Amino acid sequence: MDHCYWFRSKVIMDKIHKPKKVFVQGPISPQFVADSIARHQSKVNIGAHAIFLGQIRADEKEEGFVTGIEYSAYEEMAEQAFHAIREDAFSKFDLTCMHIYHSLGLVPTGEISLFVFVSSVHRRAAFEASEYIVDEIKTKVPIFGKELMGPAGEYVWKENK
Amino acid sequence: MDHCYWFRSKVIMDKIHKPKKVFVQGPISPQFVADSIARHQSKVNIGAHAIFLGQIRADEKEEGFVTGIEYSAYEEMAEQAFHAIREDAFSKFDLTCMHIYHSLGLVPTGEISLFVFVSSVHRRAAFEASEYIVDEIKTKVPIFGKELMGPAGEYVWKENK
Amino acid sequence: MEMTINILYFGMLAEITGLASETWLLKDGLTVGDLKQEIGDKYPLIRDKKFKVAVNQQIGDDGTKISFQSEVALLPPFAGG
Amino acid sequence: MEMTINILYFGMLAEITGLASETWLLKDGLTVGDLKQEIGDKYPLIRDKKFKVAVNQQIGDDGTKISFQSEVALLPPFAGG
Repeated sequence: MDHCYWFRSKVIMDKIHKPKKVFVQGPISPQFVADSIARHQSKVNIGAHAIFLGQIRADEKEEGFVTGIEYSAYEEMAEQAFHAIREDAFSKFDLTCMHIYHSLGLVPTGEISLFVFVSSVHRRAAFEASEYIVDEIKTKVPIFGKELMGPAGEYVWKENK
Repeated sequence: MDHCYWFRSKVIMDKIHKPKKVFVQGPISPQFVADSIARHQSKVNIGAHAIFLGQIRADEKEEGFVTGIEYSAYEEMAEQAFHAIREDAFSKFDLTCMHIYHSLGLVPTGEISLFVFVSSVHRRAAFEASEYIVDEIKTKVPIFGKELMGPAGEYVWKENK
Repeated sequence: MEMTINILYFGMLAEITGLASETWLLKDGLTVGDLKQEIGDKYPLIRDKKFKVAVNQQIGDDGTKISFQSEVALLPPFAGG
Repeated sequence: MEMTINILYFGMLAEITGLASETWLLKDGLTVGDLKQEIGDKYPLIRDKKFKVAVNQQIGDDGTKISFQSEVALLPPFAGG
């Protein structure tokens, strides 16, 4: 919860947010999302939450259907990149809170690997920030993914466009 | 779950969705959101979920701080309006699933009154649909709200801009 | 020819009329514009309010015709979301 | 002057080198462009791959200088999200 503005004032708006752990091991559960939402119900200046969830698809490749993605990262650089994205988004959009979580390790098909949660007084800022942040994550954070196929252990390296 | 495309084919894309209950009594809980997310994990063609939550703010009015909103609606017309918004969004955006829930009755400050949940193969459709649907709900659905203030029972009728 | 029309009131309009609905005796072929005039005569406080009129659950304009089977509703500004 | 530089490999590049990191002995004042040349000589398979080079956790270009305290990493295409 250190990435919420309890009171929106010029002084607090100027503070630098401490870097914060983004990576979680394995999939992000729906319950984790619910707990994050519940923790924001005491923040009574929030009018809008925009949540983005990235879910692993069973895409069909030459080698078969994707059964999961195994994520790895250049963790220190990635945490720095997430921090820079967060600061940038706070300066661009009028947000009250912002939380980003990304999986490392195996995330099976149908499970969630990315959870971006932004909150604002009015909805426009939350919508705009949500899309912006996800785009930034896809292009700027050194995260790597192996798309796994079937029991034979075949895989293809994923590449964001 | 009757508002998800299990398989995306021309035939199914053309089907008309049955009208579906949108209204729920009182606030929408974080657990309800989690359960909705969990029900989509078997849909392995989904890559992106965009969720919008409207939360009641403690806005300051002349009469005091808002403690909650009491919602009422022209229910039959509202359900029809939601249905039209849904059909329209399915035709405009390449969506896999769409669910809309709105509260009736009292929703206290900090609680959630609107839950819009759209899912798609790629993220752009989900982002665009999410914002579009919320805008449409605010302007086209006959829902009315009393902003309540303090123990004296004062209130102001809310009006979307 | 006269017809009975059920008129529904919502939100602050229901507050002004003190009613959720009432049945009016109106002349056939009436338009929404005509009805607004009559409602304003009966409930002068409504004249100052912004509201829309739905006929059969569709927002009408002043020219929309009301017939004997119409469901008519007076809708104050929307506040969903 | 020579310097020792720790080079990190990620994803498919780690697969090609068979290593997560290794320490190279390089001449001081080397650029990222020079380093890519040397890496391509040692690991010809890497030449066909798209990758970026981060110096001190910032993406560099061919002109970026590498000094004896630099942390260098070879990054294949990103796949987050």
